[in-house]
Amino acid sequence: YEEALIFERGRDGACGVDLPEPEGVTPRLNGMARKGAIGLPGLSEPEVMRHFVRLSQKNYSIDAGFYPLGSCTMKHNPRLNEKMARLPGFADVHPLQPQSTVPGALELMSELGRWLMELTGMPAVAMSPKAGAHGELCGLMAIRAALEARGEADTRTRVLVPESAHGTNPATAAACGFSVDAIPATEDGRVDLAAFEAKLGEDVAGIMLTNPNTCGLFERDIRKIADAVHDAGGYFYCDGANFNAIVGRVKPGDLGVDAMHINLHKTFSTPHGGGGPGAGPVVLSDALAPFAPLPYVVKEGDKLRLIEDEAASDADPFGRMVAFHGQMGMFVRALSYMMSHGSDGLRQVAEDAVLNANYVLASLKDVMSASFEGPCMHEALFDDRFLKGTGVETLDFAKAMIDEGYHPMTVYFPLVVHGAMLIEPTETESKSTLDVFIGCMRELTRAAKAGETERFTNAPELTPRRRLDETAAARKPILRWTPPAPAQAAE
Amino acid sequence: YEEALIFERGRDGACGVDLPEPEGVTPRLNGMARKGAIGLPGLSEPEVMRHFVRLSQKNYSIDAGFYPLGSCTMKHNPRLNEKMARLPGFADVHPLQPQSTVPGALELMSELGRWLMELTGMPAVAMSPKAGAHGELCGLMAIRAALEARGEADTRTRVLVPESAHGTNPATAAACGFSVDAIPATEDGRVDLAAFEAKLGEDVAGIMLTNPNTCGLFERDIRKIADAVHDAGGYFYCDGANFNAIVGRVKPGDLGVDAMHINLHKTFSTPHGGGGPGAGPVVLSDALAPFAPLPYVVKEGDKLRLIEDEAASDADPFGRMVAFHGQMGMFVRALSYMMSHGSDGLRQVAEDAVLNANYVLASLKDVMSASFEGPCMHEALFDDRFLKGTGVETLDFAKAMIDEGYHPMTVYFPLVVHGAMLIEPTETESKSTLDVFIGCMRELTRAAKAGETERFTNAPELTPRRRLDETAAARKPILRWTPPAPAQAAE
Amino acid sequence: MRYLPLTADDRQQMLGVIGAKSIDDLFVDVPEAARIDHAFDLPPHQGELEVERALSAMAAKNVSAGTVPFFVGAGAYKHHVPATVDHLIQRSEFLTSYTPYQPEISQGTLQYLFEFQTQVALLTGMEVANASMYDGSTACSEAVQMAHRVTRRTKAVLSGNLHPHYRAVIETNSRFAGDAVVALEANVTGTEDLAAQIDGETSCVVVQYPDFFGNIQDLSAIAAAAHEQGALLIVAIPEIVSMGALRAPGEMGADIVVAEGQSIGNPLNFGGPYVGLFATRQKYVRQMPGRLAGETVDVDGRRGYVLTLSTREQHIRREKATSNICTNSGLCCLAFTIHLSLLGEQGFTRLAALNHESACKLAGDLEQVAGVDVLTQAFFNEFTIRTPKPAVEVIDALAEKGVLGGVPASRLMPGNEAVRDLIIVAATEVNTDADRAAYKAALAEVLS
Amino acid sequence: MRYLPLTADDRQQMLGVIGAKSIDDLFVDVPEAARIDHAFDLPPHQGELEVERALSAMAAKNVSAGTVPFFVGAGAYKHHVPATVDHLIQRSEFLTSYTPYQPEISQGTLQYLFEFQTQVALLTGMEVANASMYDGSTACSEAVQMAHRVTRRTKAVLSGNLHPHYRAVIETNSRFAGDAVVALEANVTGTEDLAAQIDGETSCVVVQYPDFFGNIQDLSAIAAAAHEQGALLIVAIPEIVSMGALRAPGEMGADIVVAEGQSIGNPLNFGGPYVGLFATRQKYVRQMPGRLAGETVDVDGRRGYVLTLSTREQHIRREKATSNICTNSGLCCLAFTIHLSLLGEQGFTRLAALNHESACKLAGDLEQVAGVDVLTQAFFNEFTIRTPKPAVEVIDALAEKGVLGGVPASRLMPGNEAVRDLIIVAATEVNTDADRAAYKAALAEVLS
Repeated sequence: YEEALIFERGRDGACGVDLPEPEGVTPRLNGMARKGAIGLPGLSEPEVMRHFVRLSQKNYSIDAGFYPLGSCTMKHNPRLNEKMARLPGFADVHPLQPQSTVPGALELMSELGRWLMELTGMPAVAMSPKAGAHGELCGLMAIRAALEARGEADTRTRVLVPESAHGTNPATAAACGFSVDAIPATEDGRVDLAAFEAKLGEDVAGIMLTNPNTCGLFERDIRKIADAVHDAGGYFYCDGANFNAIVGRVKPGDLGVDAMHINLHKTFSTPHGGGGPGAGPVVLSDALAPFAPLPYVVKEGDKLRLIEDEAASDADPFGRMVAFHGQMGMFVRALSYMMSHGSDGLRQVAEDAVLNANYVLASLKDVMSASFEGPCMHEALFDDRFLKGTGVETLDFAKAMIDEGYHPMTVYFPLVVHGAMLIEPTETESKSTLDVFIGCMRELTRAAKAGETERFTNAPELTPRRRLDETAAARKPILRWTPPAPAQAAE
Repeated sequence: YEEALIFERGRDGACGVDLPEPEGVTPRLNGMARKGAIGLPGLSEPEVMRHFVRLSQKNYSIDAGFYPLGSCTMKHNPRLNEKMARLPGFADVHPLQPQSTVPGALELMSELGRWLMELTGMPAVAMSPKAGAHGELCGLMAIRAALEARGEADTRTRVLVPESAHGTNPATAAACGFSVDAIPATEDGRVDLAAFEAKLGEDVAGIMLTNPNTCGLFERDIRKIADAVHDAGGYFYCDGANFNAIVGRVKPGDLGVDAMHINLHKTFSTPHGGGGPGAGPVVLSDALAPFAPLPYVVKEGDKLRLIEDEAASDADPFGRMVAFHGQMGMFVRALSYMMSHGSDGLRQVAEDAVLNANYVLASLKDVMSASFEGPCMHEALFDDRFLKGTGVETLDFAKAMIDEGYHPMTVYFPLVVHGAMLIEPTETESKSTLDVFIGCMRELTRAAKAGETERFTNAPELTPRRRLDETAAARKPILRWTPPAPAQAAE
Repeated sequence: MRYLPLTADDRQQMLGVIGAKSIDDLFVDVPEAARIDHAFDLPPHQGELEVERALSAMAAKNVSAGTVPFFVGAGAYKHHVPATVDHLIQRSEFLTSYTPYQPEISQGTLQYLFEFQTQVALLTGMEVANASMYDGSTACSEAVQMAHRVTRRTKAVLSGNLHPHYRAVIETNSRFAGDAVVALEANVTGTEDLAAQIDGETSCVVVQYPDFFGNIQDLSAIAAAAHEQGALLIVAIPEIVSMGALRAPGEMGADIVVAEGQSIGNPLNFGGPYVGLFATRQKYVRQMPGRLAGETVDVDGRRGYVLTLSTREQHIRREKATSNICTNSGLCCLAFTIHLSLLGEQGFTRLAALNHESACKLAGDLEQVAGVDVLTQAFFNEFTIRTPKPAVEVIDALAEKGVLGGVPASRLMPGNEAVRDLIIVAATEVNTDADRAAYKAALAEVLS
Repeated sequence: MRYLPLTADDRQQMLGVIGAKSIDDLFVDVPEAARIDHAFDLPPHQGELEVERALSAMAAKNVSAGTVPFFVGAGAYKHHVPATVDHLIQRSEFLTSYTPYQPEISQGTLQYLFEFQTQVALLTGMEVANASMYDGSTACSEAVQMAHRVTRRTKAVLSGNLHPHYRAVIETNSRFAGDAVVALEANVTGTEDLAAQIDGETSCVVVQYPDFFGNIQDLSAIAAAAHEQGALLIVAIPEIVSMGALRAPGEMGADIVVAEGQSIGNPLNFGGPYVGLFATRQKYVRQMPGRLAGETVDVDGRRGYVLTLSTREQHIRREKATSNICTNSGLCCLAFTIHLSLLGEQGFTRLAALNHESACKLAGDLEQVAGVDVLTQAFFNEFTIRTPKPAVEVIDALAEKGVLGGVPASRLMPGNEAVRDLIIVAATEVNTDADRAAYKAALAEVLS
């Protein structure tokens, strides 16, 4: 069925809420009252309910199927966490209430911070960044602030970023006023240590490195890299997007990291929500801790206090990243998840995530082309060599997976291999789900090699929409509904 | 996709809850401890979540589409009601807590009772029946108790029930020890008054009448019927399943009714839930009120008290129908719905329900065969005359609707017309939904008449399953999963 | 009016199509005297905020179980329900769907009912189960009616330790159906001689397991005694969690097992909605009340589920139906099925062990209070104590102190002087050491 | 470990397939020194019941807005959110879906984003809007960066009555990006001379509407002044409900409008997650930050939606992207879209009227308290009062009395002596007559 836009469905006089009639006090709007109509459609509650239920039914979701989506860590989202986040004591609390009325909220922030610091082995955490990329910005600002304190902010302006990095890394560095210098990868999918060392110099502010990296591999030379960048006077920013692979088994603090953001919506299972909201707290080393942004929670005796301004701060905060205190709703969910797993469970998370990925790698590498030898960490990278000459591209292969009931894996990322297919099963998929998935992938591989090209190039066929014309969308963008021209409307 | 049974998915060692290890106190089970395994499957939480989400996706629902299901009143289920029913003060309260700890629960019951009595114009209400049929039983028991009190229980054993009645009516009468005598209908779809009067006599306990009746028509002679049955020494039980058509416009108490159940899941929108739970409070006339079953709430000064046993009762309760006090969870939802509509809104409910039904009737009667002239009340009855000679049966027509995105209307009920199709839109469908539906019905009618028979006999084709073999299911019933034979399991 | 999509314009247009002048034209069949034109003595429509405030204020007057040390049972039990359960049952496709009469678009409901039936059969140790009854008490009464059909006899013999409400429901139904009921006196130690009551007229014997006072007894002997006279044994289980620790009635010769399923997946709800479980032997299936989901295939040969054996039911058989039940407890079964799926073998048996342990600890604590006797020797998660004061007074005094300490037996057996000082006390996995300590301390104070 | 499906058996089998002896074999690339074998200083796993108890205990320590007379605003507002909203956003298909990069199986998300963009454009009176930013403050900062790109200038001029946190975010970002910021002093009556600060270097002027103290001003003049110098006018709206009562910035010449969308559909959440609205003129669309959903057709010619113009974004353009934003506020947009769909024109404008009325009544009440001056002449649902004592003391004393009476301006402008006695007070549709009376009475007591 088709579902029209709400603007095409609504009509005057219908309304999905009942509000009391205003009593009619004298307004104090000083002539600034709105004159014309806004143009919002009127719909009753049942219509709104059905509209959005029907829209939802056009979506794929982790609750309904497997997302082998590399680098995105689409794991199970426990509903306990949703319930906890909706406790009125968390959800119905204003960020600017007197601090005396929110001790439990501060306790929650402090407790989550404690878990993050312990798990990462880092001495400080900045809670306010609103997503992973925002956390990156926080980390780079802390680095820049540290350089300022050293008087080197104007000279150290270059940030080294591996080719395989997420796009947010270079974008963040640029937003923070740095120039970006790409580091090539070696044959085995890791940072080219020699090339990296050759790029070090007095203008280097630091390196941004994802570990495990976006090829799903642990950077074996991580300590060397950390030491080298430190020796060169720079800082080590670690992109924590892949922390899921090592949580409970490796402390980034032991690897020489100066700053690392943690995507609560990846490792700690807050739901992706079709694109957000996330949360990106950043753990910081002793070198960067003094520059952590406002606000932050401190312990004063047995009380917690939120430091909101520089005057009240004993440290040297680099500024403020958001209006209030961060993604409280996500903090609650993440802490609920952490407490549920505990120290032992979180370690098991990493182990099972890595085990699942290696199982997929081992079970597919004879038919698909694995980009690197195993073991991998939490994700397995393939490239399109196995499709050579079949007329099937990585994209077609991905779209064919949709008709088999899967969300495609991440494709064309990382950029370091051709036609990349990055598979991350996560720890919350069962062996039987993986077995069926492996069977399906082997069958698709067979079909591609057998010349059943149309099964791929026509895919998907079983979806609410088939392939959409993205070029047309971008060429002449239609970004909103507009009312039909009056002539038509008058019909 | 296929979804296996949980029993086929589970395995030893997996578990979807974390419970602490028992400490190991000495058990006091006296040798009655379970020995063997129960045979329940083990699954993790993500697996359970996905299993039931996927199952749900195989269901049709009112939130996703229109149910023109006559006699069932599938209307919008507001989520406010769900939220209210989950308030801990209602949901987390035990029926046997001291009454001093549940004044709000008694207030809710009392308040709902007040609404029901005022809307029906009846002086008493029995809250405990758990569904409509259970309410019928309550009403008939009250009648029988009244007859007992008059010393006529052994002689008045016959209950008159129109042919068009819901199956629950005769089944209930039988369960209450009455014999059932069917009253024929007239050409115009109503009780045959002459036939009815002819059946009255000293052995008649009463009549069970649905009004508006199951043909969607108001029994014009209702007062005459009531008077006649009363004059003959019997009682008038009204099946309130169709109260939605008249709520706020007609008080059953004004029609001479002695007892009427109210399906809270129809008129007052508590969700059908795939078959329940419902709730069936019964309003009672002065003649029957003293016999209302235990428990019930009385006002003592400004306090409410729950009368749970005969000794505490000033009246003459006929007994007890359920262990506790009724469907509290449904009471909360229904009261929330009533308060939201208010006196004015409930009247509008009836008006819009009737308007919608007549609109459908008026818009389809030129192509389908309306069983009776309008106006109808809240539902429009068609029969299969218009399909004569097309090779399409009522059932086929209904199944073809599924492929068009609709739940079928009620078919083959009431029994008084051939191949009945009973359409009840309810008040919560918009004109535009009805217009699209009418268009679809007209198109199907055209197709049937044009000889496109396979479109009907093969339908549905776009569903998770096509037509199922009900005969085979009944011939050799498989009512549960059984483990595969050991030989197979050992493979 | 947020739930009503029709606008004034819509209504005018529609009346035009119908050919009516006003809405009143559509109500012409209503006798003029019965048409209401005035407002009812009820308030007008209100917004969400106002309704929510009013209902929340009512709810806030009640003491909810989760906020106090809580030991109330006697047929309904406070357990922890995982968040997943309540989330899933609120999915539109479950919550707002109709009875699965159209199987092609109801496979979700039908499959979970099939899973539910299997779970119930496994827990009770029986061969088949139906797709639910209203609650344990009505299921029990339906079992008696079914036994009458199976045996073509009409006398039921009830244990004195059957839940008094269950007994009352059976007696009420039987009285109107013209059937006989013999019920024994309550016996707190569970030593009644039920077998002596069974004769050649007896259709069934109804026992509770664990019984009303918490006693656990081997049912094999009473099953044998019933069978010897051609009667059926009906076993009622008010606390289904007990099946994770105790021998199943099916292993001991039960013919029909009914249970209250509230404990798994469903909140206390002040008594409802709950879910009645109903299981029996394969050979009696056509005499069963209630809906049944069965496995079959579709025209393409794919496995699927339908409602089956509906020729037992009222919508087909009318006055000859095995029961008048129509709406059952669909969504409550779903909650049950989901919760039990989460628990699985390991979780369910551990839950039972924790419940038993909680009760054992509590019994140990209360035994130490001067003047208190624990009367139940073998029990699952519920037992009976005798106090030196009338139980109602004790329970009310405990409530004043913020402890909900159980159910006075006299509340359910009014007029029975023998039970005046008895309190039925339940303990579950939700009770903490602090809860138990609070109970013990409060009880000592109340009795001092 | 309820969330982990692998059993010990599974793990063994899988290691076998991989050809590894133990899980440690898979971590060989981790430097030995960094492998943790000991337990962390954290508790072990816990069941739902235990986690729920611990977190509920924390939550219970906070005073939640719904339980007291509540008048706190200054950038986040307490409104009633219909139950439908929270129900719908929890549907698996919305809650647990990924960013809609695969449009064929994401039409639900893409269509609501398209609807959201349209709603935001309509409310602000602008031509286009994006699919959300993190919140109002970051959206405002992104707007400044965008203005720099559009104008190829790097100096922003900020009104002194811009929310101090918004200003701080802009200043922080600008400092690291090497851009200039000129910010005026706060001015409680809203009579600053902003136009005088605009020169040929100025890329944008940022004003708040209504401003931080609640003042409403016509923006046409400042728009004209900005445009005259080739600068853009950025308007920040912290309370989007105001758009139901006030002229839209788009009608007054705004070039970029950003807003905090929390008020519609989203709870207070102690500050997050919220949803930033971002709207601009069509001609600037390629300089916009953030995701955009656009209309197109599929290979069968059917209308559908995709993410578009992604060559602005970081995952394509990397260091040349218009923003580093990736995850946005998807689910919060959905809540916004649903709530606004329920409201519609009639509900939204009435909601705004009720908010204004609530604030007018409150201002009238507080004016009567001895020593209190209402300083804001024209306002929407928020205004500023001056008290004869330092505002922090007054607010703390009110909190002691159970009234949350607003935000001391000094909390957000520490060190500014001029605002020491000012309280920013917000009133919305949730405030009752009783709430206002309680505030008035408590304030009188505190000041007496």
